Amino acid sequence: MAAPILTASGVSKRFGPVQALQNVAFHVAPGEVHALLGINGAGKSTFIKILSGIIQKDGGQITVGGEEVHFRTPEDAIRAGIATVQQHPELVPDMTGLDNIFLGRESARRGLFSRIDQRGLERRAKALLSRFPVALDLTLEVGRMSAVEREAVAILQAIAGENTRVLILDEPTSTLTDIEREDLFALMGLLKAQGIAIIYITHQLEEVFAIADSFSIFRNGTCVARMTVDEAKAGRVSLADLMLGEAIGDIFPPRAATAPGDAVLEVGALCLQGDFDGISLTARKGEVLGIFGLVGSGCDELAKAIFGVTPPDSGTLRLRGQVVRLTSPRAALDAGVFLVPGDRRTEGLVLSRAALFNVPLANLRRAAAGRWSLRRRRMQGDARALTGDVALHPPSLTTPASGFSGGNQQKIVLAKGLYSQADVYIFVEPTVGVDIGARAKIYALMRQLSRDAAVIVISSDCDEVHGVADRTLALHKGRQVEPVSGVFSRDALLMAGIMGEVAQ
Amino acid sequence: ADRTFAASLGWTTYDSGRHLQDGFTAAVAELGGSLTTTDAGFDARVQSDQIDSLVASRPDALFITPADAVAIAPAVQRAIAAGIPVFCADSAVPGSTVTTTAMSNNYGMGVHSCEFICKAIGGKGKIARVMLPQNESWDQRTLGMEWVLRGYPEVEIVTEWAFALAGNVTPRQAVDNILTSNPDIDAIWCAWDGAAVEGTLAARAAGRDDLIITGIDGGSQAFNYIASDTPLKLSMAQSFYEMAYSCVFYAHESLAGRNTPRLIVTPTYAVVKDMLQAGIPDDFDVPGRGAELGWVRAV
Amino acid sequence: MSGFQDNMRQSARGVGFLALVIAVGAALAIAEPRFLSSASLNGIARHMAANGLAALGLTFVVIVRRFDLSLPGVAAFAGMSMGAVIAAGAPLWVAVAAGIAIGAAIGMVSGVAISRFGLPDIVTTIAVGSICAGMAFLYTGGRSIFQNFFQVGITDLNDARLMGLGVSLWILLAIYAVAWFVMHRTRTGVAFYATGENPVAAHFSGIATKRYVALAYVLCGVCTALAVLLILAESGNAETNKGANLMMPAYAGVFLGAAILGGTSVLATLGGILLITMLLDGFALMGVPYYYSDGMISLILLAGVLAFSDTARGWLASFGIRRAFRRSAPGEKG
Amino acid sequence: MTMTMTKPAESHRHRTRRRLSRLITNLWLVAALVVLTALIASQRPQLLDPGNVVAVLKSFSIMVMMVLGLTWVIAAGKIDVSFMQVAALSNMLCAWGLSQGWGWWPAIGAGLAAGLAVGLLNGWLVAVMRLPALIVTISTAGLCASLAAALGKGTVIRIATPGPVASLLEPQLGGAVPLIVLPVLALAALAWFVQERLSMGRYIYAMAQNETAVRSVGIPVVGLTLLLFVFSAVCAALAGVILAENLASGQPMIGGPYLINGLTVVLLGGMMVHVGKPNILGTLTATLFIGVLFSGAALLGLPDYQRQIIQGALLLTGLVVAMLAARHHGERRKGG
Ligand SMILES: Nc1ncnc2c1ncn2[C@@H]1O[C@H](COP(=O)(O)OP(=O)(O)OP(=O)(O)O)[C@@H](O)[C@H]1O
Ligand SMILES: Nc1ncnc2c1ncn2[C@@H]1O[C@H](COP(=O)(O)OP(=O)(O)OP(=O)(O)O)[C@@H](O)[C@H]1O
Ligand SMILES: [Mg+2]
Ligand SMILES: [Mg+2]
Repeated sequence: MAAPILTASGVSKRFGPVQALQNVAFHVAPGEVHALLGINGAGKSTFIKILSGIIQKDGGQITVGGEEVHFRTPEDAIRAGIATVQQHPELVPDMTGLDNIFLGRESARRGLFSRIDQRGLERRAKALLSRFPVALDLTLEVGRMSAVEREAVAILQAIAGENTRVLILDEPTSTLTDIEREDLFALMGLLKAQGIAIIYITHQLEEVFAIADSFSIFRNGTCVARMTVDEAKAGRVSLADLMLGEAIGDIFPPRAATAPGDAVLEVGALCLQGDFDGISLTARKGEVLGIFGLVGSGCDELAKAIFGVTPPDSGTLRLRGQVVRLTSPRAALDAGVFLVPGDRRTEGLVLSRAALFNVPLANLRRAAAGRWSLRRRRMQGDARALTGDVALHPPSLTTPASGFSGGNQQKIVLAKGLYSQADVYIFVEPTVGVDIGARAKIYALMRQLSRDAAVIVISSDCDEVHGVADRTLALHKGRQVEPVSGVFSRDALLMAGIMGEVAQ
Repeated sequence: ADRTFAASLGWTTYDSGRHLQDGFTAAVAELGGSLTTTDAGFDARVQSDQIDSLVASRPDALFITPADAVAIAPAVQRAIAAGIPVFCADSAVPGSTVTTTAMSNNYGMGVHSCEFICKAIGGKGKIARVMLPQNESWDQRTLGMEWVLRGYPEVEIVTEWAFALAGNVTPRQAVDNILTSNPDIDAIWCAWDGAAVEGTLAARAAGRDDLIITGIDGGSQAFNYIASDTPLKLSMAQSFYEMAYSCVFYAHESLAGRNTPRLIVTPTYAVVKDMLQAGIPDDFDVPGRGAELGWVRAV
Repeated sequence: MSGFQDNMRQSARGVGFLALVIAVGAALAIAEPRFLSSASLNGIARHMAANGLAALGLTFVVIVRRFDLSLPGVAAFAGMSMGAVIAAGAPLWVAVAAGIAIGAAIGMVSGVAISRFGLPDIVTTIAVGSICAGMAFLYTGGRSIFQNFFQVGITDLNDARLMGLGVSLWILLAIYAVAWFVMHRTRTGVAFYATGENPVAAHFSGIATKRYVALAYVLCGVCTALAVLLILAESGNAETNKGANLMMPAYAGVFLGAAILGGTSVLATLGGILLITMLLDGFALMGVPYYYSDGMISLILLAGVLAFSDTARGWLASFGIRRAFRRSAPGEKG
Repeated sequence: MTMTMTKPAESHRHRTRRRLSRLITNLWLVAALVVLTALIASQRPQLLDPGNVVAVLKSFSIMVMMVLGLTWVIAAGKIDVSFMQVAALSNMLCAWGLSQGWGWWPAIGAGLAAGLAVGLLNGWLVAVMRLPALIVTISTAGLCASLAAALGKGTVIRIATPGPVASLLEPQLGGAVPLIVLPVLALAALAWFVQERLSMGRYIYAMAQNETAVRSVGIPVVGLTLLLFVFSAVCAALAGVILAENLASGQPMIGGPYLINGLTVVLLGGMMVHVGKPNILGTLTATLFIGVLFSGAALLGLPDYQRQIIQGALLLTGLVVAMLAARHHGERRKGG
């Protein structure tokens, strides 16, 4: 293999009491696709933020192309040829996809006073799109794009730089569907062929074997293993075990042994113009109902309609047999419906606040024991117990949510859901960005919840839906697809979600 | 021919602004002509623009009550250059040859009120003063009071406060602090009634009913306080109505080709409790009314 | 929210704040010994009241991450209205009720326009403030109102004492105590903070965010009316420019407190206003002309915000006093 | 796999309606200006008299100068409430320098240097020290106001001799135009060009929306922020110098009224062309609008408080119109 283009040694970083990185050694060669693995909070994002100049290391050494570099700003890293797509890409919502892609390099001469040549930009965009074909309306403002489209814009933005030598992708697939993932892999293949080194963070371990040449595993802020995929295959190494530092079995809990109980939520012919049409489903106590749908299938909208965020145009909702109209999240919560939203950072959490603030937020009545003033001691006890149940790491009630890794942020939302003691839980993309160990815990938790409540899991990850749910259906272009009889097999579910067809 | 007049008023609020405006309207109604007025709301730059606008409508004469005499001087200059006779009330515009200026003797008001204090405390004692250095004519009052003190070497200014209408301390708070830091003062000289009336409250709250406070301007609130035996003993009441009235009068004279005075010093009454026995007049500054009341001009 | 944040961190900042108050007090006492006289301290307590109430109102608005530039206009209109009611011979409580009602009504207009109809906060409050400032002239055309002020006893709000302290201070403390309880110990407070820090997540948590934004403006209007009431009590008359100087000290108090205590809160605002009033009164006592004292306050505001900022802490840390710093502010980030 | 760079098709009727509302959002303020002018002129023809036009244009020029930089600061999602006091400081410094016998050019230089210094201070505190712009500029505003007042011990400083700007303030070109508008408009045109055609303009608006995004693609956000604050302060300082000439004096309190009026024109202007985004053209229009309103109110003999009420009511109406129109032409469905 060629000489490494990027190396790091002894890199460490501390956030207050948290030692996020300690003595990390790392290297990647041109044309190498290198996966960065590790459980939530292992320090992957922190490491790549240092590589991309967003934050500064406390100590250690980084070289690019053999020369030692010190990145003080993102600009420094970009100049050195390191392009990054962050875990949560930052884009300018009011600007079009095109303008976002070329933001900061509108013209050859960088700087504040270069003239913008909009035609030239379009030409360059065409060239870029012909190299990396993606189905995308670049004239649309990013703020109106879906999550996937935004991800694509962010990737295009990262690779639009001409001198890119290293491309870093922090969990790019977490919001992508299978098909789009294939597109992304194809795109990565193109880049690889051009000699660009790719550092790739993912929690989907099967992807490692599909695309990566080699991988590093982070645990507790250090790199505990580095090997090539071939070595791993040859040695029959379990990546999951390496990541967790312990053996893990099946991540999906066993299905319900007993027959499901009473119907809790009955949805009848629910319609929302432009999003979904004629959805009828029943969620029962004692079972997990899975809904598989690609992004844009209307899944997210369906969840929000049931939760009262965007009330449906027509159709009925019954809770425990009573017809209800849920016109706001508050009404839904009062009726006992809880939504674990897909976009946890904006919809699920007050990031500037700690778990102690976030956990009771959806049921302040409980926090105040029905009165006006808060029962603070009880609230604290409950919050501690619930964050324990979801295995929040680190188990701090007072660290702002923004200080937690992506997966652990999701756990705070789950604790918030548990606190609200709902009868119906709707999970939208519940394990996006969650590591495999925590995923197992979340699935177990869903199973546990389903004993006293109806649980609906909505996801664009077919394996997840199939693995965790007792009963599944698919949503395709706003219409529901159900098995003719019995339950979907995994492949039938996939077909139903992607093609809208029921395999016979 | 019927005369068209224009008035650029720097402000129309407070007793002073109302009396000035009433004076202009009443005089024009009485002596003939029509009047357009503008109001600058104490903004000198706005007034400067408004003067330019009024000049554009080519009135036979322009009346001005300056929000800030210095700032509007260039605009006044332009009006005069355009051949429009200008009549100023309340303060003189420096460096301009306006036809007539009708105003109080600010310096004299300072002199008189300080004299009053010095006599009342027997020519000896500690006093405080609240000044208003914001513009030249208000500053004149302070100069006048300083002049008097030359003759009373035993009267000592122990503390003072230069006030700004835009500052973060209210006059009341300023006087509170004066009384806190100098509990033994005998009198407070105030450059305007706003400080004097709020200072009166401060003195009463501090239990200093024996204090002597004087103010300048003469509005109904000050008269009320003087009449009801508070520490406020004197207000130098200016004749705003008369200033406005005489401007209009001499505008007519001037347009009729007769001589006009360059400067009119309108009466200032040193209003003390005795003068308010018969009630509190709001029209003392209507020409002739002072005499009916038996008031004698002090400055 | 004190109970919700790292207590250690809060108390470290609290100690820092107390140290600052003592340092400022000591410096002023050295420069002017009478600063520590009971009359002077009483004066500070009294003078804090109006600015403190205005700052409290602003605190609610700042907590929901909005601004209110209508303070002077609202103060003028509410003040003149109360003056007119008093002059008409009504008892004091009627005037106060009228003032509160007017403050609340104006706050409601701004609040609903901003939260319900999505108008931008700064321009909307400028417009509303401008209209109110104009309406303040409707009663007398701009003349001051003073009739009946003595008879109705409004000046007692400023001058009377209760257990050795001015009534206005008691009013201030009572209102702050209620505000503190509501904002830091009740559901309403949690809802306010959640609305400010992430309105979407708050909405998804069943909080009626628009209602809280509107409520913040209503509370701000009410507090402004009460603040101007104390100003009327202090000056013994109602004038259209009363309250014109409320806004800057109020903003300064809210932000200075927030900078020092690490977040906008009722106590932080009280602290900020205390510091600012101490300085203003101290300088006034020394007879420092306003043009120096206002400048000093600005300088101190700037220095306070700068010294307590994260960046400055980072710098200090990089200058090698990291260890000492970490001990004084445990649990602090980066 | 396809690549699309075209907008999706729309029905014809829909498109005309969208065009119409776009036109409204772009030009409603211009239309309002024309209507206002016509209304007032029908009552008071003097409004369009050359002498009055000069007065309007003069205060227009000063106001534009005052808020040109502010426009971009606000467009970038920051705020500067120190601009009017910077103007007051530069105004007083200029007058004070003259009273010390410095002569006009050194005095003007001192005024502008003060603006530069305050701008650098503001910019450094906001961009480098990451302090909230509102607090920073509240403080520096207080500082400037103080210094301005201290220079004259609280009083106005008179300027005896007219300086180099005086001739620019005189009516020229048929007696209806003070020359000062020409350089001011040229500067505004340059700024418009920068805003619309150069990358800086794009970055300013991008910054307001997502500063992290702008920072992470390597745009020198710190430098840009610094530049914006310096530009704002220097513009305001220049306005202060012009005011010194216009009022033949240093006025320590001149700043006060400009705060609300300055914010009003910038934010009102931000409601046209690009709704919610302050821009140079909008600022120019709104400034002229407010200028005509002031002049008209004066000619109609309205007391100041009535003008305030009208101004506030118009501002509110404008806001509502702009918001409604923007909502209308923004009705493109997500993903559509
Ligand atoms: N800004 C911050 N302040 C405090 N702690 C932080 C901050 N950012 C990260 N951390 C901590 O550093 C550790 C590493 O976090 P990082 O985001 O790098 O994890 P990760 O491996 O990317 O996890 P995930 O897979 O969930 O994205 C975590 O314990 C996290 O809580
Ligand atoms: N017991 C109570 N006493 C006083 N006010 C209360 C009480 N309970 C609720 N409130 C009011 O509810 C508002 C905010 O809390 P929250 O949003 O949880 O209440 P809510 O949902 O309206 O009440 P509930 O959930 O009991 O119907 C506050 O404005 C508060 O004044
Ligand atoms: Mg991460
Ligand atoms: Mg509730």
